[in-house]
Order: sequence, then C-alpha cells, then structure tokens
Amino acid sequence: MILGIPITGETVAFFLLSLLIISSGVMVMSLTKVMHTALALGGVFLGVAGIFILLGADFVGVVQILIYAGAITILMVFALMLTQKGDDTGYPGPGKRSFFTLLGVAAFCALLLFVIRGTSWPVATTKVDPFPQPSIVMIAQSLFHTYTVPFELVTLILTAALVGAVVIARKEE
Amino acid sequence: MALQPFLALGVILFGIGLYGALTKRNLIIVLISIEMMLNASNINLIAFSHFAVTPNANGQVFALFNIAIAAAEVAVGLAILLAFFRLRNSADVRDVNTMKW
Amino acid sequence: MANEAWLIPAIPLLVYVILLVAGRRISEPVVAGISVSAVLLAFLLAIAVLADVAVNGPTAPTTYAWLDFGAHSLTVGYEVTMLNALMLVVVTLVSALVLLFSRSYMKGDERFSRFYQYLNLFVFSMLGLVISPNLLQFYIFWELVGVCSYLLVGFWYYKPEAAAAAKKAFIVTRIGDVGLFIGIILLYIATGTFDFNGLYTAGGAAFSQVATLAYHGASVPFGMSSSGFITLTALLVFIGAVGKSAQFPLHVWLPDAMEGPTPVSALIHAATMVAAGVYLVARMQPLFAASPVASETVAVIGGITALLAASIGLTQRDIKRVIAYSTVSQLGYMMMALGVGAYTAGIFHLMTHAFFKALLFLTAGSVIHALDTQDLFSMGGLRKKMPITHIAFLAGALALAGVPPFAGFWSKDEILSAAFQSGHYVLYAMGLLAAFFTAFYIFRVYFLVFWGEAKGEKHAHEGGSAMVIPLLVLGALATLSGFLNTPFDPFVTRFLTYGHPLGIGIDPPASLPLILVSVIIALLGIWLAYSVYGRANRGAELAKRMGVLYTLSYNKFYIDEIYHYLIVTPIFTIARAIAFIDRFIIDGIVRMLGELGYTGGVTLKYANTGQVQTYGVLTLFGLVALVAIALGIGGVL
Amino acid sequence: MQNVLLMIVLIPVIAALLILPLKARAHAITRSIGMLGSLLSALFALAAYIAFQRSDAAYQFVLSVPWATINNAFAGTPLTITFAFAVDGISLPLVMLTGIVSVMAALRSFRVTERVKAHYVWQMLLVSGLYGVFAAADLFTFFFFLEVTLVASFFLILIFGQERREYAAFKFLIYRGIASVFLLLGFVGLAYALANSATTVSASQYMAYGPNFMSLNLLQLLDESVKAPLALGAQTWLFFVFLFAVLIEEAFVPFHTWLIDTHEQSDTSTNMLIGGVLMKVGLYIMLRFVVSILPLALAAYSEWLAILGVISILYGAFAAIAARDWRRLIAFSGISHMGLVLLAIGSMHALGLQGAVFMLVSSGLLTALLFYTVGAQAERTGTYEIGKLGGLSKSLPVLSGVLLVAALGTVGLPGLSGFISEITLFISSFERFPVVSTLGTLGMILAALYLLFAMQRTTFGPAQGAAQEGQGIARDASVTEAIPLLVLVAFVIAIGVFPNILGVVVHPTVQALAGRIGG
Repeated sequence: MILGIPITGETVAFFLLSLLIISSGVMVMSLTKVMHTALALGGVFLGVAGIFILLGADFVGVVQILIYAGAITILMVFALMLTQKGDDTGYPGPGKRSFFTLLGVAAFCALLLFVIRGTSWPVATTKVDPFPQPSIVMIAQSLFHTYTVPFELVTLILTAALVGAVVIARKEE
Repeated sequence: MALQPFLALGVILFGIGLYGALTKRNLIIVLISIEMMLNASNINLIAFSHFAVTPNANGQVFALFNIAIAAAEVAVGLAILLAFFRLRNSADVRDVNTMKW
Repeated sequence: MANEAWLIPAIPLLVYVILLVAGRRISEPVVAGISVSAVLLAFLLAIAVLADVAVNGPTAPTTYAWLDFGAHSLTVGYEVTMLNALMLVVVTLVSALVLLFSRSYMKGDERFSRFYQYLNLFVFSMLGLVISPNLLQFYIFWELVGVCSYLLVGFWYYKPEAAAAAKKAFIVTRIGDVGLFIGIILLYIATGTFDFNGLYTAGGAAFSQVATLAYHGASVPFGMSSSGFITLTALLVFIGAVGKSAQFPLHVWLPDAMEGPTPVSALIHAATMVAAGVYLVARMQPLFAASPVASETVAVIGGITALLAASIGLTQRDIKRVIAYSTVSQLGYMMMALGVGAYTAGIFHLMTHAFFKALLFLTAGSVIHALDTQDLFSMGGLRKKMPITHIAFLAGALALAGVPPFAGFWSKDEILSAAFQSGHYVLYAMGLLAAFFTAFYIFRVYFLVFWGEAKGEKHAHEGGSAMVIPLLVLGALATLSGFLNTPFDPFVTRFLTYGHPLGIGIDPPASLPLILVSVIIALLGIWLAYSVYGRANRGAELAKRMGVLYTLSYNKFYIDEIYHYLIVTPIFTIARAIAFIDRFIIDGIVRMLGELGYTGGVTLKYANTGQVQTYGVLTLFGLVALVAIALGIGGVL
Repeated sequence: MQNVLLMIVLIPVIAALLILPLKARAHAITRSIGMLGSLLSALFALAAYIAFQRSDAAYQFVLSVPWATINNAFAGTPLTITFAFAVDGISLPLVMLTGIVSVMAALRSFRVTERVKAHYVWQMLLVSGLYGVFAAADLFTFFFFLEVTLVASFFLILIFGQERREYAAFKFLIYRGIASVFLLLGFVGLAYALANSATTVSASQYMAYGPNFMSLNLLQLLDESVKAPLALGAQTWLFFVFLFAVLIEEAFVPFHTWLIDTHEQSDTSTNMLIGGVLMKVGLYIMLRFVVSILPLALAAYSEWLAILGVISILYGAFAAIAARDWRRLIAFSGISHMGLVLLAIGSMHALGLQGAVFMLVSSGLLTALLFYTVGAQAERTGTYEIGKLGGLSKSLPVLSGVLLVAALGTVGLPGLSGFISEITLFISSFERFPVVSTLGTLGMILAALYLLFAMQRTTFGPAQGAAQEGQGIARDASVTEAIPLLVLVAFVIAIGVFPNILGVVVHPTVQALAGRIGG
C-alpha cells in the first residue's frame, strides 16, 4: 500500500506508463532538436497505447501503435524536416504569455482534477469480468451493427481528407 | 484500479497538449500538441468503456473513430502547412494572420 | 304628405349623381334646367309638407338602422316638425332662385356642370340637415354642408385668395364642429340616444315649459350636477353654432368666403350654411332654455356679433364684404333672439333674412356681373342703367334697414322688443345701435352704387331673364314676407308653437313705443347715409373725423391679425419645434445608437490580431471562469 | 369553406412560385400572375365574408393541424405547436382590408419597370404574410407569418426604394426585429403562464401529452384564460412585454422614426401595403391577445394606453403640420390616427373596440388611397415635396379629386369611413377619459389643418414649380390607374354610408370581447 493504493501489477504498470507519458510529453514541449522531439512524441503515443492495453482495449492499443507511433510520428518528422531552417526548430522560447498560459492551463487542470475527485463515479454493481469475449469481436459487432452509418461516414471523411490533402499540398502551376 | 487515476492522467496529458498548442511558435509542434490532446481524450473514452456500470465496447469504438478523424486531420493539417510554407517560407504561427481585422 | 318628406333632399341628391356621372356631356342649359326644375319640385313638395303639418301637426320620426349596436343602435331617418317644415320651404325656395340666377352668372365657365353639381350637393346637405331626426345624422349633414361650402368657396381654386378663403372657412368652422362633436357625444353618454325627441323630459312642475335631460343611467356623467352638465353640453353645442353661423369670435371666415362665386355667397348667407347654426340652436332650444347660463351666453354673443359686424360693415370698400358683414350682424340678431327666449322671432328673422339677403347678394352679383368690379368707389349711377336691379336692391336694403312695411322690419323689431321686455336692456341698446349702423352702411352702399355719376368704361346693363326673375321674386318676398308674422296676426308664431312643444316659450307681444324707436333709428341711419353719400361724396371727410375708430373698423378690429399671432403662429411654431425634436433629438438618439455600434465595431476590430493562439488563451480563461462559475453554482466548488 | 383561409394564404405563395421560373423580361405575364393571385385571394376573402356567420362571436372557419411538439420545452412540460387558422369579427375585416389593398397594390405595381419579377415575388410573399398574420389562430403560426412580412417588406424597401433605401430598410428590420423579440417573449410567457393552469385538455391531448402541457393554439389559450384566468401579477408583466412590442410595431411616439424613413424611402405599392395593412398589425395584436387574455392588466393600466394614444395623436398631428414631404405627412397622419385606436382600446368599451376595428380598416383604406394618389402625382411631377407642387387640379383633375376625398376622409368627414370610426371610438373614450379625449379631439382640428394645407398647396392655386414644368406631358389617371382609385373610394364611401356592412360582422365579437373586460 502506497498512499492508499494497493501495489499490484496493474498499479505498477499504470504508474510506469504514466511516468513515460508525462515525461515524454514534457520533453516534447521542452526539447528543441527535431529528432529529440520526434522520439519523445513516440514515447507519448506508445505510453498511451500501453494504457489502452492495460485497460483491456488491446485492439485499440495496437491501432494506436500502428497509426500514431508509426504513421503520424513519421509524418510529423517529415514535415519538421521539410520546413526546417537549420538544425533546431529555431523558434524563440517561452515569453510572458507562456507564463499566463501555463497559469490558465494549470487552473483548468486543477479544476478538472478537483471535479474528478469530487464526483462519486458509478461502480459496476455486479463484479463480472469486464470483457467475456475478445474485445475485437465486440468492436466488430458494435462497429458493423450499431455504428454502421457513422463508420461509413468516417470512411467518406477519410477519403475526402485524402483528396483534400493532395489538392491543398499540390504545387500551384 | 479505479477510474480516477486514468481520468487524472488524461487531464494531465490534455493540459500538456493545451499548453503546447497555445504557446508553441512552430506550427508542426502545435499540430503535435493537438494530437496529444486527442490522445488524452481517447484515454478517457477507453477508461469509461472499461469502468462503465455495464462494460461495453462503445468507448473503444469511439476511440477508433477519434483516431480515424485525427489521422484525417493530420493529413489535411500537414497539407495546409506545406502550402503555407511554400507561400510564406515560414512555419511560424504568428505569420498565419491573414484573417486579422 | 309629410311621410314623403325624404323625397325633398333626395331630389337634389339624384341630380347631383346624374351630374357627377354625366355632367361633362350635358350642355349648360340642360344642366341648369334639370337642377332648377328639380329644386323647384322639391320646393313644391316642401309646400305640400308644410300644408300637411299645418293641418295635421308634426309627424313622428321615421328611422332606419344605420349601425346596429345592441340596445343602442345608431339610426338615420327623417322627421317633419313645425320648425323644419318651415325651413324646408325657405331653403328650397331660395336655392331654386339661386340656381336659376347662376344660369347666366356662371355662363361659359368651363366647369359649369361641376358648379351645379356642387350646388345640388349643397342643397341636398342642407335639406338633409333640416329633416334629421337625431343629432348624429344632423352632424353628418352639418359636416357635409361645411365641405360643400369649402368646395364652392374654393370653386375658382386657381385664385390663391379663393383657395385661402375656402381653407379658412373649413378650418374655422371645424373648430366649432369639434365643440359640437363633443357636445353630441356627451349628450349621448348622458341620455343614451341621439334623437332630438329622446333627449329631454319635462323637468320641474308638471306644466313647466322647462325641459331637462333624460338621463338614461339615472345619474349625471362625471359626477357633475345636472344643471352644470346641461350648461356644459349646451355651450359645446353652441360652439358648433358659433362656428357655422359665423358668430364672434369665429366669424372671421364668412367675409373671406366672398371669394367664391356670388351665387354661392347668396346660398351660403341666405339659406344653407350659416342658417344651419341658428337652426341648430333653435332645434336644441329646450336644452338652452334649461340652462340660464347657456342662453345668456347665446344672447350676449349674439349681441356682440351684431354690433361688431355692423360696425365693421360701415367702412368696407368691397360691396360683397359689406353685405357679408351685414349677414354676420343679422345672424347675431337671430342668436340674440334665441338667447333671450324669443324663439319665433329668431326663426322668423332667419326666414325674412334668407329672402332679403339672397336678394341683396343676387343684386350685388348682377352689379358685379355688369361692372366686373367689387369696389364700391368704382361704381355709381346705376339707377338708370339697371332699373330692375335698382328697385330690387332698394327693397332689400329697406328690408335690411328695418323700415316698415318691409320684411326685416317686422322680424328685427320682434327681436329687439323681446330683448327689451325680457330685461336685457344692454343687449337692446346694442341691438339698436347695430340697427342704426345697419341702416347707415346698407344705404351707403345703395347711394354709392346707384346714385351719383357713372364710373368706368364698361357699359352696364341688366342680365338676362334668368337673372331678373329671381330678383323680382325675392324682391316681392323681401317686401311682403314680413306680414306673415305681424303683431296683429302672428301666423308664424302660431304655426311654430303648434301643440306647445316642450321647452319652447312664446314671445312677448310687441309694444308700440319700441316699434317707433326702432323705426326712427333706421330712418336716422338712412338719413345720415344720404347726407354723407347721397347728396355728395363726403365719405373721406367723415372717415378723417372718426380717426382711430375708422381705422379699427376698416381693419376689422385687427381680429384676423390677432388670431394670426395668438393661434396660427403658435401652432406652426409648435409644429416646427416638434419637427426639430423629431428629426434631431428622437431620431438623433436613434442614429447615435447606430453610429455608436458602428464606431464601436470599427474600433474593436483591431483587437482581432489574427493570432489564433491569443484567441485560444483568452478562450481558455473564459472556459476556466465559466467552469468555475458552473461548479460554484452547482455546489461542487 | 373549411379551407378558405388556407386558400387565401396559399394563393399568393403559389403565385410567387409561378413567377419565380419566369424569364426576367416576361413583364406582362409576371404582372398578370401577380394580379390574378391577389385577385383570387381577395375573392376568397370575399367568400369568407359572405359565408361568415354574422351573429356568431366565436372563431369561424377553424383549421388546425398539429405542426410540431417539443417534449422538454420548459421544466419537462411539452410544448405543442399547431398550424391553425381561424377568423372572427375582428380579424375578418382586416383580412378583407388586406384583400382590397393587395389587389390595388398589385395594380399599382404595373408601373414598376425594373426587376419586375423580384417585385412581384416579394410583394406576393408580403401579401401572404399579411393574410397569414390576420388569419392565424396559433401564436407560432402568427409569429411565422409576421416574420414573413418582415423579410418581404425588408427586401421590397431595400431593392425598390429611393436613394436612402438601405438605411431605411435596415432601420425597418432592426426596429421590427426588436419588436418581434418582445412579441416572442410575450407569446412564450403567455403559453407558459397558461399551461400551469391547464384545465381544458381534451381527451386525445391528455393521451398524448398528459395533463400538463403548453399549447400555442390561440383557441385553447383563450379557453384556458376564461376557465382559469391569470393572476394580476402575471398579466401585468405580460401586458408590458406586449405593450412594448406593440409600441414599436405600431410606431408610437417615441419609437416611430423607422416608419417615417420607411415611408419616405419606399415605392408606392410597398407604401400602400405597409402603411395600409402592415401598420395595423400592432394594434391587432393589442385587440387579439392583450384585450382578451390580459383583461385585468388592461383595466389596471388603461389610462396609460389613453395617455400614450393622445401623445401620439398630438405629436403626429403637429409633426405632420411641419412635414414638407407628402409621404412624411401621411406617415405622421397614420401615427396620429393609430393613437386614436389606442385611446379607444383604453376605453375598454364594446363601442370603442368596434370603433377601433373600424378605424383600423378605414385608416388602412385611406392611407393606401393617399399613398396611391400622391405616388401617381409624383410620377408625373417628379416630386413628393409639397412646396414644389401646385395647381394640379387643372392638369390632373381626377387625381386631385381623389386626393380631396382621401384627405377629407382622413379628416373624418361624415359619409366617408373615417367618421363612423371616430364617433364610435370617441363616444366610449369620452365616457371613461373625458379630459384626455378632449385633447384627442384637438387632433381632429389639426388633421384638418395639415391635410387641407398640403392638399391645397398641391392641387389649388396657380400651377407652379414641378407641376408647371411637367404640365405638357402630365396626363391624368389612365384606366388601369383609375380603377384602384375608384375601388378604394367606393369602399371608403360604402363603409361611411352603410357602416352596417362592417358593423354586423364586428359587433358580436367586440360585444363578447367587451364582456371579458367588463365593458
């Protein structure tokens, strides 16, 4: 028991992943070299994926690793490199406004944390295994029964985004 | 494990992302920060899905949707960024001010 | 016959409609022929009605629903009483003669048929007014009469003076009309009826002649005393009469109304417009009789008007204007008569006056027609050139001056003796002085126009038969109609007081000394006029000797000017002030608010720097504040 | 006959839809469709007048279709909206008025030569909105059509006005928009206040919504307000909300400046419709909602109405005296006459309410007539300025004659429609407010003053200024132009001479209405 929390495998994993996510996040904000930033970003995404898996959402966790840690991070690195002037990101550090922003963000987070603490969350009345079957089956059922239309819409959006991205990024002739 | 630690983690990650989105001068870092905020919300969704009164997969499905939308957003965002960079030869947020007054 | 009395106004209305539809396509003689014969027919019907009521007494009103309104429906209809039977005859007779006269007076005018159209409408309105059984219908025709006079006075609309006179006539009488309007409404509120017959019940002792209002709510409105309320309504009604009958202080429109064609003046002055006011007071006599204050006011206003107008008439240069002031003055006599309770004398004077005043105007019209001028001092010597006109004018002048046995003598004398015998000695003196003035000014006109040397190049001559016949008929009436009500055989009195109508008194008998005094006064006036203007023109000399008095009289006591400064100017000043406030203060505030919004927007837009992150930070602070407030309200914080 | 009101409202919309696909240059067919649409609607209005049960004070031709239900409108209470039409003795004359004026305005619009299509489309929509407002029997339906009139007139002013049309159009939109907001607040408040005392739920409604629900249906609201009247407190604040809306809507002093600008900037047919019909809507709201549903508040504050009315009467009259532009003068004269109506409503007497309805109709006809005549004159002389006109009687006798009739009718000459309205409303107002009413009668004298001055200046005297220059080309009214004039004059005279043609319809309703307010 540390601070009223039982020390189990779960909690240990949670704390380690949290540490990874938060420290990587802070590093994304503070590092200036491109590659360092990209690495830190990968850390954040991986940590989040770990949390997902910890919560039994293995499929989403895998998707997270594939899309975020894989695709998006690489994309970002490319973009950073394409637009880079010199070695570092080359932008001035925090100014006076950053301080106020920090204050505002801190207040916001504090409020939310306070609310999270103050709320009495409903707890499952019957303690059953959360997921009696593999999550991927459930997701598939949900996605192709309940959420068929949104799912199709998302594909549309993705297509539109693809076309849009091409059109926008294309060189003007 | 309880719900609250996960929510707290989400809030903190969201705060970091928000701070980055509001202060960073580099447009790409801003985009990255936004991705982090989306991740924070995904943590929430998955956590609620896991700790719901009757656990179900809805939260996971929403998280998947979120990821899909985020991917689209990154694609379009980066495209805009590239077009902008070509136009102004800069990726500074402060140069994106054509909508002023 | 009295049940067909509605035909009398209907006939001119029919002619009006015919002329309205087809007027432009009918030739002048036909237009005049239709109109004159129609009104003559109406006159014959009126005679028949008169004979009917003389034998059978007045009829009950015949009414039709006009506006259904539960228990208090508004009605229209007709009714023949002794008074209005007499009025019907007078109005139709004078109108027929005026219509005939207009045939040659208006010959060749490009709107000849329009003129006859208006005249027919005028006659219709007056006849409708006379046979109205209730105040509402009375008021409707009363206003129509006003509009017709407006149209006819302004007939030559392209003359600025005519247009101004028409407008003045309408607006000044409108002031009186509003008084009458309020009076009618108050009477309706008190009694729940507009009917002349339903307004009163006998008040006081059983055989009393005094009427009182028939209050339908068993109480007087507004918590007033009954006598106070009667006085109030009577005075309001009287304000209407003051406006229409050109009594002081609303007399200013009538002399200006001379700008219309002369037949119109004859019609307005003799039979239609101005008679309406006197008729109203006569018709409402029970109400006035019930209020000593109101009847005193009527008498005093009448007396003042008689004297004031007569004194103005002394010095005017325009022939029609002199006669116009004489009308105002004579109307004052009538009001005085009704005010002192001499009901018959007032009506009788209205009747005789209608004849001799129409005569005077038509002769003046024929003089003007012959000479093309209205200035007295450019006339003269017409005695030889226009003998018929001369004789006719002389008859009219003698009647107006009150020389026996002409019509005016009998009626005016009755009024004066009634004033004296009812104890109004001051009024009597004023009336006597006015009679002296009257005799003087009308004979001043007579001598200036018909005696002396002929002036101007134009060759004067008599008009055609259409002009001469009315003069002869009216001349005869002006001479003889007085005998209808002599002290020896008061036929009209007997006729009017048939069945002892409620609230109407019987005139005191005339006395010989009073008759003698008024005859002497009239003769004195004539003699003075002869000595100043008849033998040789010494008018300027006299004017100089009178000094300030002459100036005052010549300028009509500056009443028009006083009104201009006291009423017209303030109204226009207020109007301009309100226009200013409207444009610059009220709308100014509105425009300022608009400008404020615009300027504010223009200024604040510079806060939009285009920096998305700045917006984001500010939004964040807003969000934090909102969440904090929401949590605070929810009791979480 | 059940659907007659629906037909009346729909036909102009159909006409507008038919005009839309036409070619922009197809003027003749556009005009014919517009004219036919207006005429057909007016004929249906006439049919409604003929089929109307004279002695019946209740709503007739009731048509009520459920439109929408909002389940959790306020604190869990459902809100139902119906698409409902019905007329009674107060609204039917105004529907008739709309019919007459809209046909005349459609004829007048023959003179429009540019953007004819747009003109007719917006005009048809405005007419439909006006019909809808007067025929509506549901607060939401009413509000819907009121907004239609707002938008349609906005575009009519904006596109077809004079130089400062944009200013005028936006002023119109903003003022009336604010009035609409207050009206909406009043409507919702009314529905909310009356829902709490619901006692009139029908069986089927009970099945659908339970015992407590808010209805916007006027008939239901009226029913409820009789069975369970509102307390004075609720009535009072609703009264003031409505009063404020009406003061703006009806352009009472000091919220009148938008009307002046609107009239000064609009073209003739728009002025006829706005001045003749739209400007009666505010007082119709007063009669329809305030008098019937809020009688206690009306009784408590009726002196205020009378005083506000008299202020408008006198202010409008004086401002009209100073007006140099005919349209400005007519606008102020309208304000002055609407003050009379407010005075009559304040008197809370059946006769006064009848006078109020008569005055609305009469003033509508006369205002339309005045605008028509003045517009026709301005078309020939090129100006509305009173000082620049003169002697038109000679060159334009018919127009001048009609102007005379219109002016005299407005002054309140017996035999024309203005008089019967004035006498009935003054009888009841004198009974209650003798002093205030006496001040009101001053308005009658002042009306004679300003109208005669302006009319004589224009038509009498020698020809001068613009009239003189234009004399060669100026032609008097052509046949198509003369028809509206004569028809309007005929109606003005008909009501003036036979007031019963209107009275029989109005009387039972106002009698019943007066019963509610103890008159």
